[in-house]
Amino acid sequence: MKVAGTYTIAAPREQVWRFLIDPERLAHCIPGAGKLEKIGENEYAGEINVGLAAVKGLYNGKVKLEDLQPPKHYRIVVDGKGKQGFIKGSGTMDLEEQEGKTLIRYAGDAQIGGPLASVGQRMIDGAAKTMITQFFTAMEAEVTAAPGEVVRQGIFLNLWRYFLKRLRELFGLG
Amino acid sequence: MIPAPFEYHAPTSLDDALKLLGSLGDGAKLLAGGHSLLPALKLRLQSVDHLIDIGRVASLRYVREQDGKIAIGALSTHRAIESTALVRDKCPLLAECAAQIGDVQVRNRGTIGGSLSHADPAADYPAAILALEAEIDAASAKGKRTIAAADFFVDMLTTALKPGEIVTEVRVPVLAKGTGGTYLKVPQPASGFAVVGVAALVTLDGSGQVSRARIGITGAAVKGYRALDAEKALAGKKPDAAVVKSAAALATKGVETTGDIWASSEYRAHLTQVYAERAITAALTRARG
Amino acid sequence: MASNPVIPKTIGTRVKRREDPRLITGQATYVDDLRLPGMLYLSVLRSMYAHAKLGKIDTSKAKALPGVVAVVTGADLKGKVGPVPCPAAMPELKMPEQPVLAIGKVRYVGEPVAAVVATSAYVARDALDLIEVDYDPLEAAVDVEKAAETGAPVLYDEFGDNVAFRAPVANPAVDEAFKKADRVVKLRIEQQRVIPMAMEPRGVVAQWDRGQKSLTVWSSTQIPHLLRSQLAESFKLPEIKVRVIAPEVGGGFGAKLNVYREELLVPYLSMTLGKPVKWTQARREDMAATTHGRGQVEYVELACKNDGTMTAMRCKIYADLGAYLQFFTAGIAGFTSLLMHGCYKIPAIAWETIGVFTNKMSTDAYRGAGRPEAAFMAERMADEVAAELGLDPVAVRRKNFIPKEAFPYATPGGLMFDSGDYEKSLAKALEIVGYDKLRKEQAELRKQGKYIGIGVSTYLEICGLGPSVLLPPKLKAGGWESSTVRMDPGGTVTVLTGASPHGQGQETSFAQIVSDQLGVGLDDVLVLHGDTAIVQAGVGTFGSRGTALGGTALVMALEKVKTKIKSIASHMMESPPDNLELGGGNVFLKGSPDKALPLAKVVEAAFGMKAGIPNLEPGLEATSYYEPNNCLYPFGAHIAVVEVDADTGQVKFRRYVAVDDCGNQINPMLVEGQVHGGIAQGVGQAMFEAAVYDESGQLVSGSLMDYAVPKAAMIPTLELDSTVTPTPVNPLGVKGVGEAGTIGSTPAVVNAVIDALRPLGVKTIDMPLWPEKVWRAIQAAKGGKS
Amino acid sequence: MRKVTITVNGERQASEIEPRLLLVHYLRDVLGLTGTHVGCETSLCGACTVRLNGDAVKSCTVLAVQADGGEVTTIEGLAANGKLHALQDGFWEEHGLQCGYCTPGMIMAASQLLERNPNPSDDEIRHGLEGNLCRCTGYQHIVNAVKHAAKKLSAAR
Repeated sequence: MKVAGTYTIAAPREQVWRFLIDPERLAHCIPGAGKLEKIGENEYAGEINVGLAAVKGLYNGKVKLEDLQPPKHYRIVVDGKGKQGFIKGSGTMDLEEQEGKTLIRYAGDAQIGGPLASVGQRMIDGAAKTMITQFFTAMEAEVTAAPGEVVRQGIFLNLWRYFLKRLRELFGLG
Repeated sequence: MIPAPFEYHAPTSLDDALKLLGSLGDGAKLLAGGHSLLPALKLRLQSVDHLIDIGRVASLRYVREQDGKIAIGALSTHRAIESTALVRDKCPLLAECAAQIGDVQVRNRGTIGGSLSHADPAADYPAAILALEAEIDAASAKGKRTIAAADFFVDMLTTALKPGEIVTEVRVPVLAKGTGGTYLKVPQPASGFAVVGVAALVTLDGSGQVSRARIGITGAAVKGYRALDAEKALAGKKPDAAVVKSAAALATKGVETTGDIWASSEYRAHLTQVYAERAITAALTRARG
Repeated sequence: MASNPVIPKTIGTRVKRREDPRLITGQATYVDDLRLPGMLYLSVLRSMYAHAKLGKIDTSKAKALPGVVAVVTGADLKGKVGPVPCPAAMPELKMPEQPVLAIGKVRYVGEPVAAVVATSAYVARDALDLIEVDYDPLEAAVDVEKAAETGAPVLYDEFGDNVAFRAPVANPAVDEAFKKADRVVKLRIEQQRVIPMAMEPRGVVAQWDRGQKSLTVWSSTQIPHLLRSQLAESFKLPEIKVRVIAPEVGGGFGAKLNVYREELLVPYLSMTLGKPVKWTQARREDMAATTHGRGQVEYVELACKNDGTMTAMRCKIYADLGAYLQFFTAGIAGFTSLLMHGCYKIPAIAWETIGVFTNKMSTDAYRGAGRPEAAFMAERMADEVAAELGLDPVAVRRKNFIPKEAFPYATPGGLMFDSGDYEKSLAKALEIVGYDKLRKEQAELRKQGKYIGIGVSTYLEICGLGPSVLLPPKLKAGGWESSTVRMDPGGTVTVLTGASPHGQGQETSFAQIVSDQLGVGLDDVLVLHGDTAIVQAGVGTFGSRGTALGGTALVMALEKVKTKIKSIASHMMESPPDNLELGGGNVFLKGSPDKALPLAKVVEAAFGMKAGIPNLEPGLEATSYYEPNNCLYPFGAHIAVVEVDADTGQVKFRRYVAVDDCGNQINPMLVEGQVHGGIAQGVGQAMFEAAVYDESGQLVSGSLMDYAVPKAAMIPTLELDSTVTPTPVNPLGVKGVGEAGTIGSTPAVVNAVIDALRPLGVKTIDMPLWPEKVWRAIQAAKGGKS
Repeated sequence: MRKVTITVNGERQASEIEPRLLLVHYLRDVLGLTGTHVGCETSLCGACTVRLNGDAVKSCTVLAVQADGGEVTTIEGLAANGKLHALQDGFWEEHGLQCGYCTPGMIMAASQLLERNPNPSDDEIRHGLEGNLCRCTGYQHIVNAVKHAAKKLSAAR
């Protein structure tokens, strides 16, 4: 499955980049992720409770960052395994500075396997879109937070933020 | 085929159910008709520690007219909704929608409360519920609140229900003369879920202009939504074929349609527009009587 | 034999099925219905990966779960059981070893990796979740054409590439004809993989008797005797120590015509644990790990003259074999190439078949097995010739039919067609559907922007295998079938047949044959099958062979019994045997039915031995084996009429007419049932069904959520008729009808949809004709890039 | 474990069962009523259809505990006093079955269909049986079987 898109964050590129290479803050924004342990150079492992409401599962995941070109590009490789299947994917993030904001272009390809794939194909595209939205919304909150501020993440909070953002965009306030 | 073990609770009153839900917390899940939850449990896509079977809460099983609206208890089955004369006569759009869910056996067991709470992106109800601007009552140990249909579907498989809340009632309007509605669906041939489903509800004024249009869409995106641009394009217009066509073309405006093996995102968007056109046309015919 | 045709009595009538009372009351016993004392339950852990190296498998947590009796992996079984037998043999065929549980590598999603035996099915399932497997994923070879290329991920390192075989059959006459051709039409055809999906998933129960040292296996199989031979060989047991029972079997369609890993695994575990073990497949396991059908990509070319005369045909077939070779995996494409010309007189053909390993479940026989692919090729090409030349598709067919005078007809592929009258069945179908009127209506509706399509398919197939040389060389059986007829002392008749019906209704049609031949009532006949301890020997039910072969063996055995009856009666009636006939429960003098001896008296004499007949051997029993000297070639004409919604690509049926010719019919009601069911599966392939693997080899239509088995409202009302062109090959004059409907229908439907969209410029759409594909074809054609 | 009392084919059955036990497994494994079959695991094939408190339900998608206190009719309980139900008769007469695996569920679903619509058209029968898959018959003889039964039942009224 291929995903691609863009997302604009109201923060300078340097700030976004610092976030993107900080596993702890990153984990805070990945829906369902717990703490990531460093297991190698730019390589982390941890448990992620991936999924949506009714269909959630615990995955043992590994995340690896490659091809780091600060502050504009990296490749992220994700590998997760659980009882309901596995997710294996990689994607690139390209950051572009735009008048103090950052445009993120993401493109990725993921393989989803196991029971999830055999019964859930109709949901996978939608689930991916939903989770990507959740991730970026959470990320924006995290990146734009004042230093030392603890951002509360959660699906409702993030969705709320997402809607506010859309509203602002709609009325040209963004 | 075999669910993982769980603890089972079968309260017979709403209060008991709410208490259980409150005390058992995150590991608990409600079982109504079971036609969304049990398949997921059997496939072990989901497991629960506690299953609270509210199927015996008889007070949530009714369909009646009250205060000019049709009030439907959350445990009403799709079958009850499709076959009750009150719904068929006074809100045929909803009856039509219920009649197209799954298959006979599924409709005999599945409930409106269960289906709405599950919020499957390809379920049939969201289209009708949105077009009808239904009200959804939710109860929790803390009290009761009403959620507007437009606020209910938050995201894929995600509703505005808070932890500890149970849907208790759904209210839809009695459709007045001059109002016509229909639900048209492209069923996915294997699962029966909606590849696309469109509910159109239009009201014509005395001069034959559209005074009000509501279009609910399911299956096309991560959640059911109202095609607001299409509604606007109809409002105040004399709805000839060209108006309908151009309004229907807006049915996916601003919406990211999803894709799967049965319909790519592009085709799904196209199909949504074609079915919106057909549904609006059919609704208009009915509105004209 | 051919000179001694059976006199029809109940034959040819719609006799109600004798199998039904137990089935409609819930009293039948399928494998999963068996309950044996002390029975244990098996559950299989399957690979989530299409292609991966297998690392450590940790079963300790599963073993610790209360109720778990054993957990085994490939390493535990190595050298003890397996590999899975495969009788295939072709020149230079690469033959991989198929272990019972994966060793070293997994090669398709669904491949068995570990197995749990527990005291209940629920516990066995729970334990699966506690097994931890390390996989090292590899890139998967999924697309059959890409998998054949060098540089593709390789399934078997020892083979170097994925090409299992390459069988080119060149023919200089073909090249010559193509050079001289007025026109050449070409098509690339995709025969998508489909899933047989018998309603009863596979299941196995095994019971090892420690005292007798004997094994009893109940399996949902089409071939109990073959399975017994293979089990005996695998477990190094004499065949007398292995009994296989195919109890009630809930459909097969070719997918139960095999020996599967679980059929070795379950008996092995019963033997080692000393208890009966049961395994029942869940539906997703069935879909992922029971053989699939079709799976070919074909490049077809046909040379013709301007008047539509076909002069030569060639094709290149990529056969998607899947990861391992099952019984007929390697052979299916052979049938396709041999019959690629269909019922047309094409003087020269050539082909190349390329069998390719892919990281998917094996393909094998599925209703039609190679012939639907061939008929599809021939029928699509006939329509393309018509379109190319601006001729009516019916006219092109008529121009090229092998004429009825030409039979027996030697085909360019080396087959000998037994009998046929293709014009007759076509004419009948055209009449029923009102072809000329329909064409006019079509033209009218086109003006109104409605897209009606008429699709004709005049299919032909090969069945009733058959001369033994056509079966895989190492198969522990030939192309025969057997039957025993035994009259019982009370006058009833027990028939044992080596055929193993699983829905076809031979308990009824065979009783009809017995009733007619011996003059006994249908209620006095019992047909037994599917138990190697009861039935002498057998091959099985597949390839539309049950009635043609099993029925003929039965007729032969009946002849022997009748001879003895007449010989006994001749003593009792003091009349030469040749002067006697059987009927109405009597033996009587030819021409004088009143001079009769009750058959019961003859039976009494044969068993009581008190009639004083000299040299009489007691009993009334005979066994016959029948091997035909040729295959059978049923045919027919199917016409589909559809309407395409050009805005959405949705296809709706308006009519469906089928005229099939399977020779003589024993029971027209059963024939109809077979044709109906066959058409539904053919329509299924044309419009709804596809085993969709994604790029990484995941079976994404791996459950009934996404695999669209047609529902009642998706199948049109079928208007059936038949013509009767008996075969001279067997005395019953019957051909076979199990697969005909499937073979005839798929091209009829696709031709209809293409016909509807021809004015828009649409030339081809790959199956299944899902609305989006049809819509895209329309869009592309409108954009001038069909 | 949980105690349930379910009336199956007119007989009260008291059993102690795991809450997760599916009704179909209860019928097959606890009561030995193996006429009800399992054909899929996604609640789509209908082979496991039984009547629960009058409703045709997929017994693979009902927990046995949900049926506690209820009444279940299975294919084994359809024939009354040894006389085949009109549908059983119709399926036999019209060759509405081949392998027989889908048949019990099909008949149970059809029994509800005829109660709700005693004189269905072909189309209504086809749509009314949308919850049941058959792989053998192509459905045409099933449609005929249901019509046969409808006729017989209306004649008896």
